Amino acid sequence: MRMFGKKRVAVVGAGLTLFRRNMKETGREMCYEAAKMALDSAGLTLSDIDAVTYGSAPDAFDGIHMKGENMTDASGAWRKPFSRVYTGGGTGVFAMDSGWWHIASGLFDTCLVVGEEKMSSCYPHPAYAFTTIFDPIMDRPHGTTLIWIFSLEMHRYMHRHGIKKEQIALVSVKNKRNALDHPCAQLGAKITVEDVLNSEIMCWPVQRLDISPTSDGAAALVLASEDVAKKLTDNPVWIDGAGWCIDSTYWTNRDLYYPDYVEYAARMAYKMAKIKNPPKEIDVAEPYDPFDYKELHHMEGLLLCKKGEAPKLTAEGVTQRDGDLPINPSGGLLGVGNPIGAAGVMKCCEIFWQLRGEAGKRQVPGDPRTGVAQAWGDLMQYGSVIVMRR
Amino acid sequence: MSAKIKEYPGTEVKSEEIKQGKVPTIRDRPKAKYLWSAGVAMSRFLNELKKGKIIASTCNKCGRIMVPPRVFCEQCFKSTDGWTYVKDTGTINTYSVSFIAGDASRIKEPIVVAVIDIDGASPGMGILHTMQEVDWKKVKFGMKVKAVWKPEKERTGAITDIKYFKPL
Amino acid sequence: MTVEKIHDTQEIRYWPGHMETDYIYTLGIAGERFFNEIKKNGKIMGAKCKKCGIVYVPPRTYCEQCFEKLEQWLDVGKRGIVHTYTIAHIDLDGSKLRDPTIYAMIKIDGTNGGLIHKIGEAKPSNVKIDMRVEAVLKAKEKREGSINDIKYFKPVK
Amino acid sequence: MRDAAIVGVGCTGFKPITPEVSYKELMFEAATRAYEDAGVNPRKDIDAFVTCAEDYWEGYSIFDEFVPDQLGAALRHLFTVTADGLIGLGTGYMLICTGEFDTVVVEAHSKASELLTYPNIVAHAFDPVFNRPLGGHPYYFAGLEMARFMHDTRTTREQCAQVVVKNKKNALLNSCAAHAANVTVEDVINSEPMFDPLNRLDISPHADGCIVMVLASYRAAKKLTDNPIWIRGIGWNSDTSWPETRDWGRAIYTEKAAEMAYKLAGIHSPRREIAFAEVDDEFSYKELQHLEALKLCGKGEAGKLTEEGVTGRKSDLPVNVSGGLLGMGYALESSGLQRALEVVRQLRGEAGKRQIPNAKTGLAQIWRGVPTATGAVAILSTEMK
Repeated sequence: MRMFGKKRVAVVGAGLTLFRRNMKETGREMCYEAAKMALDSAGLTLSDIDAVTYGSAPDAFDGIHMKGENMTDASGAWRKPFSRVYTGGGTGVFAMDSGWWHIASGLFDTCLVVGEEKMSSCYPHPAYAFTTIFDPIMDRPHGTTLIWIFSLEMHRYMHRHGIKKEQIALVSVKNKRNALDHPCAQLGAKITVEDVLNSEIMCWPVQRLDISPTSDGAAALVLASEDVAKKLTDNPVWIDGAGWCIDSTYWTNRDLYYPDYVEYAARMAYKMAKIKNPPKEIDVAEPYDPFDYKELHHMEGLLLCKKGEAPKLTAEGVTQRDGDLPINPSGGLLGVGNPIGAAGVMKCCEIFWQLRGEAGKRQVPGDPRTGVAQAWGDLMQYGSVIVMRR
Repeated sequence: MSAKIKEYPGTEVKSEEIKQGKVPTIRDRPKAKYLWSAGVAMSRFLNELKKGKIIASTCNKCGRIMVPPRVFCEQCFKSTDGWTYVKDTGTINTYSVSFIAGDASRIKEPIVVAVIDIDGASPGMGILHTMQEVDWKKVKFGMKVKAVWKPEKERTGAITDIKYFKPL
Repeated sequence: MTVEKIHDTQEIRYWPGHMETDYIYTLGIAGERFFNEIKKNGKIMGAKCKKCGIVYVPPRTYCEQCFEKLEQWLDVGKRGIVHTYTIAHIDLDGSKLRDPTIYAMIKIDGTNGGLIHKIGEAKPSNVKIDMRVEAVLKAKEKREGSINDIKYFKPVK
Repeated sequence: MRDAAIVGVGCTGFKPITPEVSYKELMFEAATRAYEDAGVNPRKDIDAFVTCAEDYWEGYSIFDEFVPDQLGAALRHLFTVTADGLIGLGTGYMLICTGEFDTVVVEAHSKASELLTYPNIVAHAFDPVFNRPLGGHPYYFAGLEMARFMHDTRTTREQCAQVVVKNKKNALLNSCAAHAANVTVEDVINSEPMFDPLNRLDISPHADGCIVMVLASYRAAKKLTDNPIWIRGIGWNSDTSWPETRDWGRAIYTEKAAEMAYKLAGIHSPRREIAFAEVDDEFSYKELQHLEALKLCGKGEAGKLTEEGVTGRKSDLPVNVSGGLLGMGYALESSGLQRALEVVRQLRGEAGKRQIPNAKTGLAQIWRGVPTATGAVAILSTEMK
């Protein structure tokens, strides 16, 4: 019997551009800036990189068919193995899952992970790109929009657990305030629950301040095998668990109140990382929060609390940066912005910086050792999870 | 590192600068047209809608009655076994009220959007549709609703052959 | 028992759709400067990597080979050679072009890059690989900051 | 050690159009066949699923939403790569090498017939700032490449045409092929000029179809089958995305991908160690360019070898015995799995009249088409290292 030699995978560098509504840089130029920063911070040059994996959501944002092929060299893949993974909103964190297997397979010693999105190219509004994510026969004829389906999910979640909008709004308040400390943030702000409740109704129960903005931006990470990482740094951060899961396309046949797919993805990652009691063992988490209710939904899916319990923890301050279980200390998508493929990578960058004690003003207290990042995508259907440890 | 980095790259431009042409840009609109085959399951479904009926497919193994129909049972991973008509009434599983259109612009009259679990199909088998003939503030979870069909002559074999659902 | 396949062509249904919307692309940091130089000064610029010595045309912000930031810009002139060319008889919509278009990859002198463009003022039968060509720009007032500010490349001695 | 094998394949066959089924139903058929072939139940026995798709090929944004159910992957560990199926195979290979997955499914399909504006969609892949505004049919890129390749290697027009003759004829013995035909060199050269020196018959016509493959680790493969086809080496590579700094005569992405695959497979003398090859021939000259990039012959030799019949079905180095893309039909992201499928069929001895006797190791290679510079190579074998 031949033996498999699974390699331990480390994160050794991270890079990030500003997240803004419109950037002058092309997608290529943004990829380069993030990748270059990640390489520099790892103390590596391009020639040290064996492979590149790139994450980006639909081509209909950037407005380039086969978008990945346009970004190869800008992501550092000149004459290198390059691949693009694609799981809708789940893409960002999933790109890191992809980076993980590139190295864990033993095929490569170093891998650049680049996430990029230039949503502003889609005119007059990036929301247009979302009108073609639906089944053409069942859903598109109604003029279905992204906010429709998420408001349906939010409402179902509220209904099943008897959750009030005030409880959910707290997430937006927290994340936008956290983002004031993030140098790349697009929408850091001091707002109140009333501000959220009084903001324009988009699709009840979703209001303007429940939603993250559309953004341009890029983020990158450098991953390395154990041997390489130990030569580079005394304090690598390890990827101890990777997980992903997709649920059925037939979203109107599922009960939307709970994200099973996130739980399955989390269980996969926790099993790999040998985590048995997530709330106890995880010190900091960056669940996906394109809408405020999604942070709560995902905390439950990540098994950080019981079903329906996340609003209570939020109200008690547990999820604040100085709480027992800091959630989205970066400011999340609600505060930092949501260039989709890049947003998930940004979350991984945040966990990396938090575990290294390098998050500056955003640093959560208590010397965190284990962190989780998670993203979500498709038709309320995809979960991607990564577990990092110092 | 985050704490050590002084400047993050990126050049912000304002939407107005783009609109006013102060930032040079190139415009394009792809010509990307498709004609999909609806396939075995959805061709039948559409042809039945034209007749004013909703058809489901069934799996003998798990016993599920599935709407929209499909030729495979995704739970059992096998071919589905037959067809059966379901009712054009149902229950509101979840709903929302939209004040904006696809391009994010505001619309005058809000649209009530709902996932409606169809009577006669397995529990939780819903479809997406809209509601009318009801004040949006009075829509409730669990409300019983019924399809309002277009007149037979106007039907084309589309999900919009059902104009909307109304309270029963 | 399984659901029967379609065996009557009249039962087949098709469903139309599209993925069309408008796009506004920024030219980018390097692109904006590049097209501005053509538009305002009639110059084709390149960017040189101080580490590898590679001169990129079109200029970009980074060296694809070593990832150095490219900061040194230079006027590379308007002349080059035909690296390869093709005569297109078919238009985008599949129709036959009455006047075939000559496309070429033109290597700009003294650089490692060039431009993909059209050849003008030449019969298709006279175009050859390694032929010397020069960019012909539109009149200054007609330039709008795009690759089409260059009308085409024409043969020169 | 890294050992992974293909233990099941399923294919719908390739046809110019498939109006009777939706893409979901097409995938369901290929998946059902593959699982039957491998003897697995996807709901219980498969650890991960990889699908390969691009949004604009499908007419959907975020197309990966629409793939799990028909593969038996609902609430399972599935993801999508926007890549050719052969890169999907490489991805599955990596997953197995991590030791966390024993069985992985790889899927790719084409419903090219449903694209009403194919050239416009390809043009949408061009860089929007530097290349797209020039306009024109995007295949002029292939004309540019062909001209430079012929110039650099002194390959003749007739030699390129010979590829078309050979591949379309080979396809006559392949019931999965959509575009088999008996044509002559004259037919090709006299067919409508498109992008000189490229004529209409030099271009692979499209086809619809789906291929699903089941991959297994060493221990799983031994349990599942008596004739595993081992993935001895696999590689993929991208040259620069900027056409302005590419080498227009060479397929460097294939040279590099082959380097990676040969290194993994421990192959030092490709021509001697590889019995037959299935290479990308989306345009006739591409087969020749790729054979040279794969080091299956020297630079400038591919045309001559083809003319002499060395790449013929019953000859020394059979190339595209399946009919290639010219004969089977260019099938978007399933084009690479089409190549790999033929290698599997040959190595298993299931190729019927086109069977190559005693072949133990074969090569599959693909390119992602205009305007990309990305390709992949896989070395498959009946023998482990």
